[in-house]
Amino acid sequence: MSKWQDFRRKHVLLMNTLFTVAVPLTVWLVMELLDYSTTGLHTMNSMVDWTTLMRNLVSSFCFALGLNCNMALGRMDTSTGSQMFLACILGGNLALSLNLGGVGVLVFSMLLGMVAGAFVGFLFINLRILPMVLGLGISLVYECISFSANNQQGLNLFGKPGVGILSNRLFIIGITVLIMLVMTYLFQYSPFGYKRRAIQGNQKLANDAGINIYVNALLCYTAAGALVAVAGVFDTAYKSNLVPVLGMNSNSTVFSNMFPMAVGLWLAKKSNPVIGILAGSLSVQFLVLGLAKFTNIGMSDYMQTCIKYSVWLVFMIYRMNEDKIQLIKDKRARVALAKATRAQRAAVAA
Amino acid sequence: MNKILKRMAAGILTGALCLTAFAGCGSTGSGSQGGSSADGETTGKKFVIGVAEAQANDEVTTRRAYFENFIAPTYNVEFIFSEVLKDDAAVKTFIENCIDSGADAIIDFKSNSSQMARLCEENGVVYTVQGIPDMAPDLMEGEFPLFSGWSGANNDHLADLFRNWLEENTSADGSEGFLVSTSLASQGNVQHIEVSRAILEGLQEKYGLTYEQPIEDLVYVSETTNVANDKGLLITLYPGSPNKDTWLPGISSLLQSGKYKMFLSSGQTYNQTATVVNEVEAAFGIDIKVASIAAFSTTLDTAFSTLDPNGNPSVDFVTVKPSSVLNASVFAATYNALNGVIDTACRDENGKPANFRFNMISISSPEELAKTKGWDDAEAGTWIAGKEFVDQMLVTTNPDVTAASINELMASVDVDSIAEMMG
Amino acid sequence: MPEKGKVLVQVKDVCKNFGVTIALSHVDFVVKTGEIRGLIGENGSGKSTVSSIIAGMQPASSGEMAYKGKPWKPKDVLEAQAAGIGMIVQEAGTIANISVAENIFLGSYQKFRKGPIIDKKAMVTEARKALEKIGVTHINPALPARMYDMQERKLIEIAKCMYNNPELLIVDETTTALSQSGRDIIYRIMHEMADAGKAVMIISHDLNEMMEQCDTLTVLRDGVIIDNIDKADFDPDDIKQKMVGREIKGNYYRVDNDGYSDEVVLKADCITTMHSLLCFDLELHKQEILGIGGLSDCGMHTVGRALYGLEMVVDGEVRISDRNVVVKNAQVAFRNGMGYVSKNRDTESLELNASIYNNIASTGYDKNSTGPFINPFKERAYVDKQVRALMIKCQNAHQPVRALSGGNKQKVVFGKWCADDADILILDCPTRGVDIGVKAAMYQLIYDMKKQGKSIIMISEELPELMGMCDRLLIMRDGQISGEFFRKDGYDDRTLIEYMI
Amino acid sequence: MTATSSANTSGKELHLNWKERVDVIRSNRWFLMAFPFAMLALIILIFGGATGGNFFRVSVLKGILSQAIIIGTCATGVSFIYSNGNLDISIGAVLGMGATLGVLAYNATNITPLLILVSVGVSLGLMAFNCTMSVVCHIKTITVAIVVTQIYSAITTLLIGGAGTIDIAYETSSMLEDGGFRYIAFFGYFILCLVVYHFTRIGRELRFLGGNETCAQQTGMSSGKATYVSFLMAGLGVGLAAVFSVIDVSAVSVETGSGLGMDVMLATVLGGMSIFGGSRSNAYAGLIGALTVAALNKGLLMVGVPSAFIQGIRGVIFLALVYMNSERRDLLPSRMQF
Repeated sequence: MSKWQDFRRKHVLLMNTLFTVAVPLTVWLVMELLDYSTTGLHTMNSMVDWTTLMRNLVSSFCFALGLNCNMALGRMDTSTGSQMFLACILGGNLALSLNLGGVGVLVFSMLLGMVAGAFVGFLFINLRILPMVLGLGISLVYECISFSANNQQGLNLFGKPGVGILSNRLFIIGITVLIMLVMTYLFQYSPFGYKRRAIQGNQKLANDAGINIYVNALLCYTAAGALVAVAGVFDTAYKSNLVPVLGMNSNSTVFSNMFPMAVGLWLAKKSNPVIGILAGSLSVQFLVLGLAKFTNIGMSDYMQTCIKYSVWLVFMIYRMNEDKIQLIKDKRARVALAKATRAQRAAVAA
Repeated sequence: MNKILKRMAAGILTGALCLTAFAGCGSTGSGSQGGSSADGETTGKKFVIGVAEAQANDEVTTRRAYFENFIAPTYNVEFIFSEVLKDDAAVKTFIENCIDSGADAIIDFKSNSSQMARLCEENGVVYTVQGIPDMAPDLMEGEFPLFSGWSGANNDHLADLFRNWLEENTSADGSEGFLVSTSLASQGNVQHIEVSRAILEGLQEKYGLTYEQPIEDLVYVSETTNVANDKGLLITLYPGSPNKDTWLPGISSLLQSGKYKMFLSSGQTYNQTATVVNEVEAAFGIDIKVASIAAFSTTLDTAFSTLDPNGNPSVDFVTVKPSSVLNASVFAATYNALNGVIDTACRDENGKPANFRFNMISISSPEELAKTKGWDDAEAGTWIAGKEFVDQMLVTTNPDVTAASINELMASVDVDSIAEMMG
Repeated sequence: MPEKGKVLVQVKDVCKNFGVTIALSHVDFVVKTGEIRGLIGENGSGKSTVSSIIAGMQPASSGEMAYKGKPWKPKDVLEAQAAGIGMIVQEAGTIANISVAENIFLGSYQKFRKGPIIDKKAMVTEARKALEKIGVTHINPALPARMYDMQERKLIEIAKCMYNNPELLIVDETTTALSQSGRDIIYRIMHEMADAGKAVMIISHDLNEMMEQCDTLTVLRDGVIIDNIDKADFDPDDIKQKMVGREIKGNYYRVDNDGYSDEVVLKADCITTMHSLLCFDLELHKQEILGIGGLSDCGMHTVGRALYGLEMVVDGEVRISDRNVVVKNAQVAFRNGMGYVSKNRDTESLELNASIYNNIASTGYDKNSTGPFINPFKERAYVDKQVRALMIKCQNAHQPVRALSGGNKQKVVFGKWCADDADILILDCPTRGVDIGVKAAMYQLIYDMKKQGKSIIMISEELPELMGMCDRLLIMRDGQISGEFFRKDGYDDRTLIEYMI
Repeated sequence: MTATSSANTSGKELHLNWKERVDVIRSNRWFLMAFPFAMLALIILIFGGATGGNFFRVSVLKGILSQAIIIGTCATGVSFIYSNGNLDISIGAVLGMGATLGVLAYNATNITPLLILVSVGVSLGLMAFNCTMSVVCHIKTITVAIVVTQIYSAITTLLIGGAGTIDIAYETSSMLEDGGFRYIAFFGYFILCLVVYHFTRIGRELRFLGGNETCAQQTGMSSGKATYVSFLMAGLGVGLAAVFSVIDVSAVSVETGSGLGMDVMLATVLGGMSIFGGSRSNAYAGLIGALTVAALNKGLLMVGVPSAFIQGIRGVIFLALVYMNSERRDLLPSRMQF
């Protein structure tokens, strides 16, 4: 036991890496066992699954990361989903009309995402309405705009020249790595990241120390907009088209991507938020793909939804109570000590 | 100081947003009204018709263009379009609001219910529905003098289209495996129910199958189901909402079993599934034939012009709704009822509310698609159901019109007749 | 040779108002090199406001300032820091989730920029130097600040402030959070600076401390400078009078020696908490003011919380004797006639956004009910009585509490418990951050409660008030009672301090 | 204070500039209470003018009330939850499931009270489950809501199965409707909420807990108990709303209640309630907000605004009203939600 603890102390990095890798690996293993035993299929059945996994991974990774930009600072931006729609539909179609291909779609969507995000940020720092409430209003407006744009057709990527690259595995890996590098830099090593962390701790102190919290918030929103736009493009590449929604339905994208974010932030305690969220997204994607295999034995997508969200619930129960176990242990030790002291005193008194 | 400036900027900005929004709607609103009064050829009361929409897709966009740009000015009526109505309660709210705005009739693309008919009845408003009578027995049996009937696709014909195509494109023994996406049929989506049923009937006729369960029950299944049949053919029903993030992985997972070479969809999903189908084809080296519902659009053009890894178009067969014909028929039913001939023009021979059926068009090759160029083109304003066609359906221009004559007219619509009409 | 006595900062006719409230009204004063100037005054007198204006935290509404002979109008803290004005603030000034080094260089990360990234190593090295400069070596600047306690974090702030070699150091009520060793560090730094021909401004409520450490005292009252006093003329009674605006007698504590009854009302029987306390015993008698004193981390605050059921008692029990109930949580305590005033007034004792009315009414929902419903008339009388009795300064009872001054806030806290008419009151630092005038009123109130037959536990870090008020005084050290003293025997502060450390 | 008046104050300090005057007015407690009412009245006036008086017709105003009932009932209930700083957006799914089981129970037995009892009972049960997750398992209510929304609506879909809707006999729904059940139940519930909220111990406690939980606990209030009460009060409202929605269209469908959580949040905020509760909360904000939304929807349609724009305009008006009615913070507002 002590040897093991000693080893753990010595190889912190190794242990942290193992922890980070272990979670998605465990999810995969569990799904693989379940899938193979019930349907005879593997979770990763063919190259198609790998492509799907990677595309969905980069999509959910970017979206969760985008959410985290603001969420970590106590700003739950309910409009990120509508920013995604706006950015992809306006930017993507602009790129397509200029015949810029997949890369163009990606770049233009990102740019539009930054504009969309920055506008929300601008309103936020000026109106100072609670982010969640602001998000509600913004999503109404953004949804309306993205719906009316492009003749209500949304963004259609299937069969468009040059968009095949968005399904190219190497390209996807490249983009994922690039985003990881950029975001790690932004979050962890850049002046922006340092300031952001300070604001995350205490915005008043940060403000008093001369950090411009307003510019920082604006940048956070801008980065979030860019990230969800990337997420939207890859999602569209998978689903072929992005159909505009109304009635605050874009919120559901936000909510469903909170799962990878929650897992990611939990994993992040042993690494950093970027790697954590990647591992978190990977875990969730394994779960979704694994569940999809049950379609073969007649499980409806409602059932799959049920299971996916139940897993989320169980995870949250664990996450919010993991420290309780230690607490109970400590408490037991303390009670024992108290009993001993009491006995000792009684002995002395006697 | 700086703060005040920022605050002012914020205020101005919000104001500007507000103004833009209002200006936007103002111009569009007045534009359509101005157009209608200028072009109105008939005198008398200008009817106001509320249109309750369930979705916001290109069919709805086309319909709005058809009604607003063509019907409204030509026949001196005015339309109020709904937002996307989530459920029946929303439809009810919309109808009430229309009545308060002075609407004379409601065309309902969302619900198909006696409740709405009753509401319209109480307020003296004509009620027209897109859908099938079987779904609403109350409406059929009840006393609704102002209910002008149902319009929708002719399912027998649709089944024929599928059957014919299946006849030609499937093997004799049916060994290729059929994956049928019933989409939202399990949640009551009328179109998805109709098409799913047509597909199952088509397969039944082609192979002379006996299903162990009645087709009526099968289309409503809410989980992936292998249809048990006497010939042991692999027919799998896959229900679910394409908007759910578990839907597409499910399709992908099924296709990856390699057992399906025929993918038939009751919804407009050929576009959404294209990437998945392509990737499975490439990875497994098989050719999956795709049949789906579609509407005239650039998406459809792309689908037929994009080749899959086997050199075929990425979609093999689509049935297209000549949407202006549907729109013309709901309008005609409503308009005739408003003009007081509901008993002749909107009732069948038994005196029951009429059931107007139009025929879908099938397209199975880029060549056939090319023929349909310019049909129901909202931008060009070239409609299949043009003035001449609609005139034949209205009592004001054709006093002898009956439900039967309208149905006859619509039954005559096929690719060739349209081509002739469109010149 | 450093030059002393030169004017370093001049404040001329400075006004500051927050909306309708006037915080500073035409303030003039100078800070000279080589001096330690104390700012003293009641809460809300404008001490912190004027110093934060000098340090660039907020702009003045009108008036001028000069620094080193040039006009001084800092736009933010960074500018002030760069120009050599550093300030250690009253509230916690470190951010828990970032490293000590980042805290020290908060807002000035730019200087560690190496290309596009921030050089963490260089920052940590510099931070270590900064800490060493003030003689602190046990803090690792690479670790997150949350690993350190209040006192160590205050030292981090001092290091941060001193790193820039300020010409003027402003210490705003920092010493209350520090133990003696921490105070010694800060006093040393202050005197070193003064000796080196720089200047120090210190703000504190502790009159003794101020008189000991400062060369000059500036007394403020209601945003107006009342007087500047040189060390030679320091006279505590005179200063107090100037602060409050009326005469305060040398002794505002109780003078009687009435005893208390033998009846035990509250008994802690061998209680153990997760931290601090192990098999702790305590008995509170009827009509007794029981004082608990000690260093801030001796466990006395935990005792207060544990007695009221706020701290989990893992072994042993707290029992209210006459009702024979075991206090398991705060609800039980409240329902059985106990009351608790926390030392963290703003975060624990008040709902800042709610009105005075709602805060006071919060203890009386049951008492003011008729059947299941709250009777608005009864409730109104309940609140009005306290607002009047305590002379809470407010426009009306519906004013949010957050707009009140510290003393008035504390009056509201007392008001809600007076109204509640609790039999047992636990007061944790009841006069912390309260000016002398209100303090006197609080003491009177506590004494009145005793006379009404209530039992009071008074926990405080200030020995004089404990000695002045308590019938019995317990001194704690390391979670244990290290000494017990009685009013009737007389207290001797030297002995008390011996038992504390 | 004597010192203040004795200090020589210049004219500038005695007279406030316009911005400060606005702030004084805005910080008046009556302003905050009156603002949502004033805005509702203003909206009705504007639309009345724009429609040439048509908007003032009794039938129109009655229609607004009738359309606001479902959201209004839910919002009134949910304001209890918001009051002590919790958020729940799962009420749409709860309503759907309550209505479904109610209809199933009714159709199986043909006993009308059973429809109401089961709907309300199921809603109470589900809300209690949400609450347990948050009180016992310490998960933030918003997270619980996001998760259970999906689970509940998936279960509802599976329960309904078949054609996606289940009808109930029109006679039953019209009997309830004509018997005035809707209005009686709604106003009964609304008054109950007002009384509980403003005139009982638990209502006061809720608001106090929302403002400062630590302080409230030290004043003998139990956060867990209050949270349960708030969720159960909301559950009661949602259950009634479920019945309303069933008798509204004589059916329950898989779409019943979808997106309601967000609509309710929108209405509550529009009614002048702080989403994070505390001292500014009240029980009538939900109803006022729901009426405002209903009036806006009807008015925009009657004025002839194209449907595609209605949503965007609603968003802009929403933001503008919330901006005017909220206190401006010195720094950026934030709150840990996850």
